Amino acid sequence: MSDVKKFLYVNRKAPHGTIYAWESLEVVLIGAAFEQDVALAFVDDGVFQLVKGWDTGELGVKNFQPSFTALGDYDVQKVYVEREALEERGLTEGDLIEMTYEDEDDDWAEKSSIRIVSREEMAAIMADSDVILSF
Amino acid sequence: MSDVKKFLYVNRKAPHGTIYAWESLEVVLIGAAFEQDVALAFVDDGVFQLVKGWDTGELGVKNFQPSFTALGDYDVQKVYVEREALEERGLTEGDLIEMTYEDEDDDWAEKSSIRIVSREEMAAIMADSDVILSF
Amino acid sequence: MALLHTVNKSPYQCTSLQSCLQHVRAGDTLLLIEDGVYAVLKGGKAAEALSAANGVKVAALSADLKARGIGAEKMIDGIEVVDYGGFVDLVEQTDKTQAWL
Amino acid sequence: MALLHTVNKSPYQCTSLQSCLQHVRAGDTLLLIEDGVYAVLKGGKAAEALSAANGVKVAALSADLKARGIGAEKMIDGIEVVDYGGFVDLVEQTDKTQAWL
Amino acid sequence: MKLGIVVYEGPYQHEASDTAYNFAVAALQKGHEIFRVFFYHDGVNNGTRLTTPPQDDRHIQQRWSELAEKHGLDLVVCVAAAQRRGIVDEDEKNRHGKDADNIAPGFRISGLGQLIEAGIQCDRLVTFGD
Amino acid sequence: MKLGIVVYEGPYQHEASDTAYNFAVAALQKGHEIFRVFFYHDGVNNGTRLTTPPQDDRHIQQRWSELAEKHGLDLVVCVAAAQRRGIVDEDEKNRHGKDADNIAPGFRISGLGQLIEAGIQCDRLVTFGD
Repeated sequence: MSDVKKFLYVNRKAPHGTIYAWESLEVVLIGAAFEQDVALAFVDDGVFQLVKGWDTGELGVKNFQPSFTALGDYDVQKVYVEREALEERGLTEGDLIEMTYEDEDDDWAEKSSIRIVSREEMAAIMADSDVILSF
Repeated sequence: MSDVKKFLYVNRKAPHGTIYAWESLEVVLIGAAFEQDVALAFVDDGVFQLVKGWDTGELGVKNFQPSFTALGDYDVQKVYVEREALEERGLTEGDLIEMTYEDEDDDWAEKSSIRIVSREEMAAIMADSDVILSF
Repeated sequence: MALLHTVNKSPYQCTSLQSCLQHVRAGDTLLLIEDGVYAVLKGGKAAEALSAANGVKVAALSADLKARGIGAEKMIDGIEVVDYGGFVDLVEQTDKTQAWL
Repeated sequence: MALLHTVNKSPYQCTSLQSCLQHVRAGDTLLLIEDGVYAVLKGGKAAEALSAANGVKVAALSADLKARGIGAEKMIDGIEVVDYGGFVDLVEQTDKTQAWL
Repeated sequence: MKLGIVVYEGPYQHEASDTAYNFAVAALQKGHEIFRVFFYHDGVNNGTRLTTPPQDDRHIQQRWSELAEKHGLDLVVCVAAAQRRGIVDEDEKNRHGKDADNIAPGFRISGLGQLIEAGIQCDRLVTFGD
Repeated sequence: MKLGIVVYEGPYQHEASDTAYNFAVAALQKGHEIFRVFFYHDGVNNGTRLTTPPQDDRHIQQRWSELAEKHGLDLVVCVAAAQRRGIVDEDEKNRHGKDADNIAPGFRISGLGQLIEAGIQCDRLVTFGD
């Protein structure tokens, strides 16, 4: 076992209806301090977590979407979003928030963290991880 | 409004996975003392609540199925089970527990409380009730 | 005896909307709340089932739409958007409520 | 890197089994637990999807089958029944676990 | 109209308690009467005074307690469900030999009959759960 | 093998805690090491000592506490999740000015880092939830 493990956070639930999305994000933020290899996966209703334009004022809950946007500052660079999950829900990449990181190997150029992958690729990403945190 | 209301308990969830089935039954048992017109409806996964032969020993939870069988003693005489819900799940009436009541208008003859109804009839039963307790 | 049906689950995760639509009757009202509002997404697979609900008024709760970033441009036609006060009115205008939990 | 997938929801209520089956790979194992065991019912609509899962070992937890009155005669073929110790063995025999909650 | 509100899920984990609260506020604003709010299943967990949510988020229990005080609401926690989940008032504490209670102001613990009574007395019963 | 067990739901409402417990017992019987049981989301509600379930049913909290004592298990309740749900130990009680605590024997409140650490240290992480 190497010192660094590949952590994959699998997010499958819609935001707000349950707290899974929000408290999953809190794990990612805390986990960033442990210097592991971190990736996030959004499948099924999990893709709704990244749909932009939340206004939670009338509902009266905290809007935690800005924390997703800030993940780049926590060195989270790999955010996998399943294409089929988007398509089934009538969504495209344009409906999602922007998530970026600064690439230290490329003169700190700002790059998108979001990678749209096929269902088959998503299955391979799960298989390739060391630890899956399921939400 | 008449003194007696038609209470319909709509049960849609499988037993054990969540406590809804069990705690719904507890409401029925308490509610029996209030001398209302009571009926139970089992739709969707709710029909699993009536599948006979539970053995909860290995799981280690209380087997509350006997309380269903005892509902006749609480004067619960109308137990509607949706035919389509059974069929989709590969079940027949023969897979269900027996539930009976004694008919005071027929010399206390023991009769089955279970009435298999179509989806359309179930919708009409919901429409005809005064109060729906949803589980 | 018109019913108000509430559905609070995503139709992509849960079959409760489907079951509700199999039990609604003409004159009933369906109100989508919480994750149930995802059913209104234009181009989404679940929207087809909703569009096919004949004779039923379909409403969705504005607070839940807004919190999820679902603006009018993302919704199929024919959905009435109501606030919590409108929810209360729907409860009053119908005879009873069935929650498809 | 073989995965153990656990599914704990009824396939009649929830799409998690379906999603799981879309992500399993040859060599993986699927373990049905809690309300997930209802997928094994012979003649049930959900059993078809399960039967079509090629190259995947499918197991179901005995405690959950028994608690729900699902005896061997009610189950489709090809399901391995395991107790909690067997569950532990499956976790050991695979490389990691993904819970399809 | 006279309303009964039923809540099946605890605070924060599910949106049910939020929806029920927002619905209750709207109903009161429109001049309706709320006969009772009945907390059942995990809904009883709304009635603990021991929560400390993040300061930039809503305080679900306090909101219910304040609404109850302002409008004289009857917030009833089911005793059987409460015993399973550890929601305890002074009476329950003594009855079961516990060393602490945790019930929040404005909530009271009572039996399932209170739910049936709400069904009988109210013009409408509205349920929020998972 | 070295196991981490994660529980997302409270007692009685969902089967998750039962499955996790039965799994833990079986793993110990087979000689495996349980590095930690981490309670997150509503799972923190397993850690209150104030429950009084019906006498003819299992006592979920006591089972966990007894298993922890017998095998030296580390039962960790996430502090952030616990604050939202009202699970309080002596420290938390003092920090937030509460007048009672409710943590059960064998449980301790700590941070989310304990979950990450379990992921790093354990051979397998097994999650039980809704």
